Amino acid sequence: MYHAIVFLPLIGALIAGLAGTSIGAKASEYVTSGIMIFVALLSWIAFFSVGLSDEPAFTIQVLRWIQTGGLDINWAFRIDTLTVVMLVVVNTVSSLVHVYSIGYMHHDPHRPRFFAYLSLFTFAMLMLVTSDNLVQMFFGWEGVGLASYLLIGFWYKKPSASAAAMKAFIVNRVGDFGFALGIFGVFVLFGSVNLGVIFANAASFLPEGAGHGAAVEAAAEAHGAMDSETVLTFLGYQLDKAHALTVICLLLFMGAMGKSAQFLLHTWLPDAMEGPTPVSALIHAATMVTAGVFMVARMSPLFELSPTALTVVTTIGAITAFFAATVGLVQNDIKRVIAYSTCSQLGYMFVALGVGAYGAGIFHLFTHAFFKALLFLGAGSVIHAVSDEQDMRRMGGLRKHIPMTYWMMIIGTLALTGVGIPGTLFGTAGFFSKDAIIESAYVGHNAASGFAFGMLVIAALFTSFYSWRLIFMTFHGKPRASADVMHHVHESPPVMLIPLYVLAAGALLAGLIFHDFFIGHAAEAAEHVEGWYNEFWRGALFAGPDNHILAEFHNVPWAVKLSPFIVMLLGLVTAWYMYIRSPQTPKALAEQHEGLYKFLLNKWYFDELYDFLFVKPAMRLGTFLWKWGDGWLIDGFGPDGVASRVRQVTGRVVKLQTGYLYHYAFAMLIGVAALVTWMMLGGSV
Amino acid sequence: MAGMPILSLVTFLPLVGVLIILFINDDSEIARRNIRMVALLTTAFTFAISLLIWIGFDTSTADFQFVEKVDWLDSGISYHMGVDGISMLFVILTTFLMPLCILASWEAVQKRVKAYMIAFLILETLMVGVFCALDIVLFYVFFEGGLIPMYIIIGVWGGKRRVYASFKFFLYTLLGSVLMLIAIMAMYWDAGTTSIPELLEHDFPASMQTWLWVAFFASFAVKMPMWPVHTWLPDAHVEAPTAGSVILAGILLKLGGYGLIRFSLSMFPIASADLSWFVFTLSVIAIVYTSLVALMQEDIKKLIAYSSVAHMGYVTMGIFAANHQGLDGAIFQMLSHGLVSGALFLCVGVVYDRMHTREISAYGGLVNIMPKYAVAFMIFTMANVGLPGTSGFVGEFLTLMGMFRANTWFAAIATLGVILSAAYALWLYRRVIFGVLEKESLKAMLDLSTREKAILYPLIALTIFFGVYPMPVFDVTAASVDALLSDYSAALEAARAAADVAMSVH
Amino acid sequence: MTITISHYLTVSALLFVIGVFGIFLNRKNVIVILMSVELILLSVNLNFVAFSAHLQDLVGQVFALFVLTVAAAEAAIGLAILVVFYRNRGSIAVEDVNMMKG
Amino acid sequence: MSAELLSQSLTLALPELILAGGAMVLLMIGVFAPADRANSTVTGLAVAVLIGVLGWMLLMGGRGEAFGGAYVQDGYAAFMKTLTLIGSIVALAMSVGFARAEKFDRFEFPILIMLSTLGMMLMVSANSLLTLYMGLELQSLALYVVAAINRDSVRSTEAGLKYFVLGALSSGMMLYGISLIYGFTGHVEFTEIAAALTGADRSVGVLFGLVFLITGLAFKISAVPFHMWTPDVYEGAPTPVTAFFASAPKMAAMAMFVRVVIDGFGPVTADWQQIIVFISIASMILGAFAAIGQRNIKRLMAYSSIGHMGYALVGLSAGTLVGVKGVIIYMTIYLAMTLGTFAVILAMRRKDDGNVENIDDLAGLSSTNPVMATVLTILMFSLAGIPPLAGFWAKWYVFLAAVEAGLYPLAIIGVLASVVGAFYYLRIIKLIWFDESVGGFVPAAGELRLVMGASGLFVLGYVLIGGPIAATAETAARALF
Amino acid sequence: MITGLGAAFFYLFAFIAIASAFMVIAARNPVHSVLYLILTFFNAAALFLLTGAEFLSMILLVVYVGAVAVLFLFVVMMLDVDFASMKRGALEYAPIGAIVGVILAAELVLVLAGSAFDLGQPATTALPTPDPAVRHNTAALGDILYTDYIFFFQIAGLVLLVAMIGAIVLTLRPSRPHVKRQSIVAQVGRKPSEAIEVVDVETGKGL
Repeated sequence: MYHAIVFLPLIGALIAGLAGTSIGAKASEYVTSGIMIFVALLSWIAFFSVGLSDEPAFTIQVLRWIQTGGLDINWAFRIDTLTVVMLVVVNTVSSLVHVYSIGYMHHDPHRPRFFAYLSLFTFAMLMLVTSDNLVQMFFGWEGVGLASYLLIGFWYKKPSASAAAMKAFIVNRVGDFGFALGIFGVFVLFGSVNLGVIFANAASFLPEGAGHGAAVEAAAEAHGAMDSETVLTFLGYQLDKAHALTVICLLLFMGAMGKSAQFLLHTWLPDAMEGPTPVSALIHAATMVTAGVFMVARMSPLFELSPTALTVVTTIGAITAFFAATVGLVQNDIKRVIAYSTCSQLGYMFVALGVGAYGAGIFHLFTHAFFKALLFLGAGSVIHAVSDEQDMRRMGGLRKHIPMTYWMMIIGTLALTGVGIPGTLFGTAGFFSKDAIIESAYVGHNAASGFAFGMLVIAALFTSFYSWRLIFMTFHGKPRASADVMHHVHESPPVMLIPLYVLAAGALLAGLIFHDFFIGHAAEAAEHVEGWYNEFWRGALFAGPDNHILAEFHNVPWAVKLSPFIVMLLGLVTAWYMYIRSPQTPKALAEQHEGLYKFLLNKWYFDELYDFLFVKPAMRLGTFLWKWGDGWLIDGFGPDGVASRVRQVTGRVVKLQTGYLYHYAFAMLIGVAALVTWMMLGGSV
Repeated sequence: MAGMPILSLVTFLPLVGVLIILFINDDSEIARRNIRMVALLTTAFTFAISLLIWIGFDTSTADFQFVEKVDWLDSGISYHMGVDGISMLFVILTTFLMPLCILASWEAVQKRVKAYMIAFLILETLMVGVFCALDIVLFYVFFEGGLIPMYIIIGVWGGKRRVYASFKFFLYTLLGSVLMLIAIMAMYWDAGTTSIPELLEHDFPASMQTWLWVAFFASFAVKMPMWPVHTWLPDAHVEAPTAGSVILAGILLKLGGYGLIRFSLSMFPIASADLSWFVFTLSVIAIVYTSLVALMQEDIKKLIAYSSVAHMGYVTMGIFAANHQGLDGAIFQMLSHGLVSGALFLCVGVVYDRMHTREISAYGGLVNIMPKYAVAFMIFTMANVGLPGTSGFVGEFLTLMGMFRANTWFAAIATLGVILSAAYALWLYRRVIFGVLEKESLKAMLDLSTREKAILYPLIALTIFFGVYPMPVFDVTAASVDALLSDYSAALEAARAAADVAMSVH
Repeated sequence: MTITISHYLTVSALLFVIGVFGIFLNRKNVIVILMSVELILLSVNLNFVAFSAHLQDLVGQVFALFVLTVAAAEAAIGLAILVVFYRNRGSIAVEDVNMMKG
Repeated sequence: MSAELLSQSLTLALPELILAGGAMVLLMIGVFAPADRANSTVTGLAVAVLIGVLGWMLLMGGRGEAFGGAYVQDGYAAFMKTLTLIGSIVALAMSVGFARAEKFDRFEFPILIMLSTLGMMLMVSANSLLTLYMGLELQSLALYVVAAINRDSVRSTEAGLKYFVLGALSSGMMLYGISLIYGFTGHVEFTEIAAALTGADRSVGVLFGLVFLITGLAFKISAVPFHMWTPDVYEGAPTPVTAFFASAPKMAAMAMFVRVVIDGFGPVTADWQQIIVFISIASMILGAFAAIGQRNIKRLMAYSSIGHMGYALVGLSAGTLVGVKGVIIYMTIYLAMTLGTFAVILAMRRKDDGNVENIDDLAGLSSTNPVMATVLTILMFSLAGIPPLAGFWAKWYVFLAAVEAGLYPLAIIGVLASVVGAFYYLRIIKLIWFDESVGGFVPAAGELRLVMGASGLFVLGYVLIGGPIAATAETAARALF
Repeated sequence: MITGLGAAFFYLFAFIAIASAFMVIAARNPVHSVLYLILTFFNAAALFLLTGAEFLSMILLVVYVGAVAVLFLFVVMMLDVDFASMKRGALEYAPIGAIVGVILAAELVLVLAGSAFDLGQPATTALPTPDPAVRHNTAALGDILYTDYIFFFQIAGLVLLVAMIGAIVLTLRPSRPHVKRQSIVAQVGRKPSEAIEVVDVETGKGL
């Protein structure tokens, strides 16, 4: 079954890609979509069979891959709860996006290619989530990067699309730089890159009797003599076990930052919106960008042992959540708003991971997939309706024209902003997962958790504001589009709407149904919670012996529980005031705080900064090395220089051959005199 | 089959083709076609025969196999051929690329077809010989002999600056290898033999090792090429005809890497260990430096040439990391680079044949009219970038891992190449393939012809096959690499023990 | 006042050096160069004869005899070449003997 | 000298006698033959005589000393004489076409060549300084004349004049050296000199003598700094004469050089080694550098020969058996290469312009005369020392000896010079292959084609036939130790 | 070995020889050079004589003065060199040349003359000089020249043959037009009637 789940999309991709032109676009669409629906159903079966059973994790060997010396890498699937959760997320969203794309892309002449890419992406993503070792994960990691690159650049005639594709790939590569080094480090430390081996040996890195958090460090210092044995020399530092682990975790996290568009490596994600909207939904919202979260969760047995790394994860996540939300406040491109929202939500997930609430992080990943895909597909439906216009300033008043889309977007927004009644089970998906994260942050033990809590709450406020701003600007008020466009506005066909319905159902109900599995039930006693939690995850997510956060967060003060709800309302009201009630306010505010507005609008000037710090210097350095390094220095003093010296010498030597007898004789005389002198002075004695 | 001198057969079979071509004494179109056919059939047949080597290869032993030994000339030199896990695949790579090169030249080369094909066939003999030679003098003969046909190929069928490029290529590489010649002689006098298996057994004095190592390194570093002696490569690549570039990138560069493994690392372990920091430094400089330079190139071939230098940096790094991952990775990287860079040059050749320019700015939007080409180019670009699932990944990843085990600083800097390679490769791809097809001159271009498909598709298949299932390669190399590394560490142990004794005496 | 072999060697060496000088200091006339060659040969003969006397060995004298013979032949050929050169070039100035150089 | 001894001696020296007698008979034939066919008749006969001499020497020739030890015929002499004779034969044979085309009908030319060859054979067989001197002069005088034999050409006569003046100077210096050696050792036979030098404190006088002697010898093989005549003479002399100059006399002079220093001065090897290392390095470097600027191919070959003699001396400077063997092999291979090259140069003939000598005239040769172009290419690569061609093996043996003797600086400078030297050979190949044709040459004469083919095949096939050659060379070298 | 008056003569001859040798290369006029050369030879012959090499001494005079020097004189005069057109020697290298030459001369003189003091008799002598009283110099040379040295004698002959051929090859112009050549047959076969014509010449008229 798992073979089918993973490889059928590949087959679909190959069929559509290689035979697409001969079998036609329709056939390609149906084949790939059919396969995906089938695979999605299989994944749900797998989800329930694995998630609800009590078997331990198991691996399925597929093929040998790389074996050299002690390194033994196979193509293999590791099936545990985390895997099946991801299978469900990926395949469900992917199949829906496939179906949606049939409608969305029906004008495009390159549909077979599009569907091939989509299926290829799905395959790579599945390889990633099922991988049994880090290298295979890296394969999937890069594979999704490739698919992302291809899909962002799908409309290759648009220079901006090609540029965005390139940017996505290269920025991801920066993350991969860390990921790869992390893998090497893991190999050096554990002698293997297989997850099973790593997890089994990770325990040995746990200082005896040490607990979670600060205790680990204390113990590490206490056992300094024993544990300070150097296990890894990194960049000249002799690292003992604990520090080595920290370094490795940070390196791995760097990979996650790239893939999940975390602060500093986030710049590619908004640009990635150049791709077709279904792509944004699938890759840049629901699945690929969450790979980083998945990876950190997957490596939780390592991260759990390194408080420092977890602190960094928390900090970065919190900053991202806040930063992206601020930028999202002022964007005008409908997809970019959602993109920043995604970025921000990914920050939430990392905060969850960072404070040790892995279940909450994955749960948010799970729910986020539904509502964010919903939002994106809804946005796609909007864009589709208004003749590919993406600027919200030229929308407005669409509620009447595309009611179904409107309602779907509302549901998505509700889920995103986490609408629900605190203390009860009445809430959207986001309500369960997001609030769990905020609460976890509150109770988190690491140094950054307090900071994270504050950031997340503020971000929640912003989230609410920009989400409603999007709704109001797009659907309410007066139409700002041209009459011609408005004339053509139409509701999307059912093939696009049905996926929206499915996702909407998920967005509304996923939290309610699954929160027990993922994060346990609030009403139960702490031990019981952990029991249930462990029954579902069964070690797929590792928590240190001192990590009781999942139990603790259920018992946070009411004020904390209420805080997300309050800020959500605050955001809603503000948005309503600024965009319905008093539409001139935003403009006035922007003029009043022009600096801040520009700063936010220009995404904190990160692109400019990176351009100035990295891109331009690299180009200049490249040119310099080429013209001066190669041309002037190496060639000038190397071959060309030598050649011209040779020619000079030749010129002089040839000049010696004057043609005059007496010079010739003189040369002989000098030769003889020199040799005779030599013999007299040195040679003879 | 046991008694058949199969290595000699594979080595000298192309010369039979040369003889046949020599008898075609006509310059008509038919004659030219016949010449091409003869060359193609010869190389294809050679490839087929060479596969027998792989089939008959015993992967369980590190010994040399298919050994032939005949006294030759004098002074203890012998005609001694044989392959082990390290060299065998290079033979196959050579014979495999050759028919593709002939095909690639099918229409591109119209003048002096006869001489062209003869030069290529001779080149094949010499290259196969290098990998098969088990006598160091024989090795040198094949190694240096390759300069002759290559010089002619670049010079006669090359581009505008072909004269400069061919001279630079020839003299540069010659300069590198003459020092090796002196070292070979010194080795002969020290060990009393020129047989490689015996030299591998011989322990050279530590002080001598350093000098021998330097001399060999001078030769192989130029051949690889390593920074800062790489500048001949961009020139040679750019000016060479397509097939010439393929051979240059695909095989000739590998001679250096092969030599480093076979001689530098195996015969001078102490010097290798002492000087590995030097190699690492040059390697990482090569990776970063040439990647940056590649970023700014305006000529497609030059860009790929610089990227070759960077990729060879991984190889040298992997070799001197002197662990399984590094060494296996280096070997694999060389094989993979042979396929991938060869394929990239073939891709350039495809458009060059149509447009007769290699300026990046002359292209743009090719995907609109040449979708198949775009796909092929994309796959090779990705393999060049080292995307997992392509053969490019395995070697790059393993060499980096090997390096990481040896020294993390160098590994970290070298890994920057991963980012830079993506930058220059995709930047190239974007400028050539993507975009709107604006240039009038490009609009009449046709997509891949059947011949071009026949060249590129097998390469695509192999690139992906070896990316997904590289084990055929590792199975072959495993025993030899094991043996090499255990000898290597034994030699280092012995040297360290000796040094300890010396220390304790004082 | 005893004249020893050293005296002869000194005379001979001086003659030799004068002969050599004559070849490369002469800018005027090729014939003088030929004469310088004769001076060199003379110094050689002087050596041979002196050594022969000193060593009480006839070989030196025999050698000198053959040197004389050969020198005569050499002079003949040298002059012959000089004559043909003069016919072609119209000059035997040493500085005119430089059609070929480089 | 008893009659028996004399007849033994004469038997041993029969090849020389045949040559001398043959030369005189041919002189008569030349005088009485019809003027228009005198040259070709005498040349043909001279070639026949030389071949006969060679055949006799190889098949019937004995081994031993003659004329009271002044003359020696051993394996080494036989080998080097074979080379010398081959050089003469081929050079002479190649002159026929040229003579016909250039209306150069002097029957004395082949006779002078024969007499000169006789001188060379005496040089090779010289076992005493007197033989050496007489042989050398016999050779040289004939060479002076043939250099100027195109007596209506300023260049030819200038070449003759320069060669003569400098040659006379050099033989004067050499004689001076011989006189010192004679004076300070009391002997002129090599073996006696060696005996006198063994054990005793070597006096500076002998060393001075050695310096002057080597000066003369170095002049003959045109080693730096006694090389200055070479380019001018090569350029000025008629091409067949240049071909001759580049081949046979070099063989003989080198053979003599080796025998003198090894047999005569073996006990003071350390002293002459320094000198030879010096002139070897100087020759290699100058040969490499000066050739680059040349436009005239004969002049280029002159510098090339200077360089190659430097390489050959690398072997000699080792002063060992391996070194001498290296020199022998080097000379063998060099002979083949140089004859082949001159065959090509002689074939550089245009319908309108006659024989041309500029390197640029070779441009595009590969498209007009592909076979000739291929041969020349092979030869040039071989001269540059690129394996697997013969020129590489030549260098291999000499450098092998140098490395054995620990002369690393010499070896390294040598190989580096060979890289510089490769440049100008490559330049010729570049002209042949890369450049556009400037008009082809008329088809080469049969004998030239034969020489080209033979030399090309030799150079190409050395890897197959090198074994026996090396073995023979080793046997030959053993004769000196 | 030479003492007394002989020594004085040695100095005389040696001085004149060297001085005239110098004049050979220093003289402006080549004819003077030849004459100085002859003078040098005469003195050298005298030096030979002092050592007892009588035959060589005479030969030197006969061969060199009698043949070679005269040959030189012929050529100098035949070529009729226009001395006025001779370029003044460009002596830019002369100082260096002189230095090198002087160094060489100094080395030769010092070292050779110096080391010659301890130049002993070799253990073996190849060809001992017989006592002049028993067998005079010429005879002693004659004894060996045609026996032990017949080989070299023959080679010397060949050398002279080459010289002869060479000189002829280079200089003989067999058939130059416009040159009246001697025809013996014509001379011998000439009759008085063809040779002379008797003409009556009238006085005061002329032919």
